[in-house]
Amino acid sequence: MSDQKKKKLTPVQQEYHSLAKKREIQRPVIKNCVKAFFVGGFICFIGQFVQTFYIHFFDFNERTAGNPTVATMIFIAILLTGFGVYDRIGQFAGAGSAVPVTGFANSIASAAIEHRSEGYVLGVGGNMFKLAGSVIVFGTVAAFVVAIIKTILGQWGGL
Amino acid sequence: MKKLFFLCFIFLLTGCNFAAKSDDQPLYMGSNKVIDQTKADEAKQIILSMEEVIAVKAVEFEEDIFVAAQVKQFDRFFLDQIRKKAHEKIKKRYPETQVHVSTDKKVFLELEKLEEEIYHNKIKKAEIKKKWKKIEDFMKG
Amino acid sequence: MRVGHRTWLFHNKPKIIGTGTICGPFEGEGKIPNDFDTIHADLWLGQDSYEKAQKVMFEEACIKAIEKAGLTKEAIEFILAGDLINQITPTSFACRTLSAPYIGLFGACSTSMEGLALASLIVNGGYGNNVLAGTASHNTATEKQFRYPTEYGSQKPPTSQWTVTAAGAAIVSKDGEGPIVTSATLGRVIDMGMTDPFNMGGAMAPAAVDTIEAHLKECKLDPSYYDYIFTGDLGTIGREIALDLFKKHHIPVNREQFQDCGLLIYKEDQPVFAGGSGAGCSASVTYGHLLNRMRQGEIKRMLVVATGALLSPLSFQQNESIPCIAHAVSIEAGGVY
Amino acid sequence: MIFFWAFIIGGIICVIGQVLMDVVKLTPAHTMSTLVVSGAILDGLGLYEPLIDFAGAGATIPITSFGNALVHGALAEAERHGLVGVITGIFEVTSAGISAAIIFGFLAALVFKPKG
Repeated sequence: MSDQKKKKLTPVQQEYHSLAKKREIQRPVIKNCVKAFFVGGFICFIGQFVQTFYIHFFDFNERTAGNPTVATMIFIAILLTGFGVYDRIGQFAGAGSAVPVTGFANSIASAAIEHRSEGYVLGVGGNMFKLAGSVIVFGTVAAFVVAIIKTILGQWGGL
Repeated sequence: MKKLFFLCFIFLLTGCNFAAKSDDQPLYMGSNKVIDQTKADEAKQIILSMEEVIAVKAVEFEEDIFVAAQVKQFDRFFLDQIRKKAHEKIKKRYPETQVHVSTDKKVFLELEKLEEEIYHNKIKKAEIKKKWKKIEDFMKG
Repeated sequence: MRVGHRTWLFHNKPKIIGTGTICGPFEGEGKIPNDFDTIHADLWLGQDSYEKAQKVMFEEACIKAIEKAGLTKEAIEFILAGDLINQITPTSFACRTLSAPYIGLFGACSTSMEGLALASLIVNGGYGNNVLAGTASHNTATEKQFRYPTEYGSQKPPTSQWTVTAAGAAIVSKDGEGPIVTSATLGRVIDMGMTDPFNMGGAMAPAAVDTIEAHLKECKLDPSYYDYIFTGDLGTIGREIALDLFKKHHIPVNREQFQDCGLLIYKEDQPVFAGGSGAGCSASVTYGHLLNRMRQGEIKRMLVVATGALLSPLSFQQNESIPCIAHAVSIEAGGVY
Repeated sequence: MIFFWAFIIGGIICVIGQVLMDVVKLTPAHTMSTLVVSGAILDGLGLYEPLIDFAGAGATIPITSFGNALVHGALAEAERHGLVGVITGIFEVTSAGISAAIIFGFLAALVFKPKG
């Protein structure tokens, strides 16, 4: 992709790109990955704790405990978003706090809180899925395609 | 911050070692209970002889046997096959009974409780029936 | 008078007779808190939206500038101002309270010097006497507009910059005492095909160098003529690239002489990544900190080059590159202070 | 034991996300979409369920499980009602997550102001 883009650039631009590249502060990829690993792992660890809690003390088995666990994690994440803590965690952890379902909740809550100044209908309602929308759209489309293929293959197999 | 993570890590490691060691002996309930549990006892032995299984709980009631197995961590990738294998093994021994095998934690916990209660003769037949329905639901989910 | 292709020389000595600078809490903890007229402890300024907060901040900066110039609101003849938010509404709304004719400007972060250059032009040409130039930016309002909601936990790369919450206004006048605006060089739109919105410094540096080069050539000056050349918001990365470019183009600008407003405003330990940015950054630092240093006699002549990245969230999503611009204004110490 | 593996697997999925953001330089939205789609595909291949069995919350908490759950809902419904079920069943399993996020998010918008 980047090669394709580069072809369109004039020689002067290309020269500048290589010059600017040298001065660009590189992202600390290894450090970021380590941080993402520990924070992401820790969030899943808490998730496992919550899930075990639901299995032991409520009438949920491993499968059905998933729903209340996710709901609980979402609740915690939205609370942290409201108190202005989650964006700090996000700056530290990167994908570590974005990839778990808590990050999904954060993207919804942050957009909702941010756009309240535009009113509840157009602001909160209209912008809530500004960031999370793409996840839902692509998840649904991908799931649709996968499920269709599997169903059709299953029916052929059954014939 | 780093130290905290490190501590978490150590805690996790040690925590899991404890869990691995505690492959306890199953509780054999015998035949002199509210309901005869000899089939369940034998089922436990059969299942426990499978190398993937760490611990097992089983209770029989009328025509059914409910079995809950705890599987070694790395064999958890193949829970489906293990359940099938266990089911076949018991079915071979008792072709006329309804066998239900689960690897679910909740079923395991519930059967454990039920076993204790039956063992200590603390439960009546009607109550078992009520619980039975509940456990059956957990097995489905 | 125009020299060369795009440089105006102001022979009638338009002077900056009054300035007003307002900032938010984070800037108040920075390196130069004493150079701001008002530091707000509340990011909201008591308003119910950040856009309104920016409006109030700009209003206050204007009022402060008028006050310090010893004028009344009615004495202001023209207002040249703008900002970064959608259709520059915060600035336009702020100007509702000032009755003077208003020209809304958009040059992204370069609006500050764009306004000062045009104000000086009006005064120098005798088309006005007291002209107000100013701009403002608000961190969270800008984040909301250009990036993500403020509470969204995204990780910013080290090349990104922190939008300054500040407003700066200056009154340019024919009479009175103050630093003199001697010349201005207007920038061209330069597009080096940079596409990373988290590396503005890298995108804007060529524009700054282009304008500085043109200014020196057209005024027939050596860089040593200026005590300092200040860029608006190149940040650490942009500044380094600009220095590289100077070397490549054989312009003898030295490292100490070439400073950046985005780096002057914050302390090193504040988490602002590559430095401050935003229209309010160059405006508030120039009208506050730099002019104070000039009044103290530390700076005799300086060239302020405000840089701007002319992108919108839409253009970035449509995979357009980031065109940039830079406007330079030369300010020299005047008579008595 | 499951706690340990939840930690490890969850961490690894997050590292994959971090690599997508830092090395491939995707925006967060692109990264999340990629992960969701890969979750759906993995489930289509029958690989995600064993991972959940193995790592518990380590596999259900990352956003990849969202794709997995969508496929699951669609397949379960398709089994009962045929191809139409693919459409009607997609949100069957994930409704808890989405509705919780919407409801709590809306309540948060009532209560909180952006802190900046």
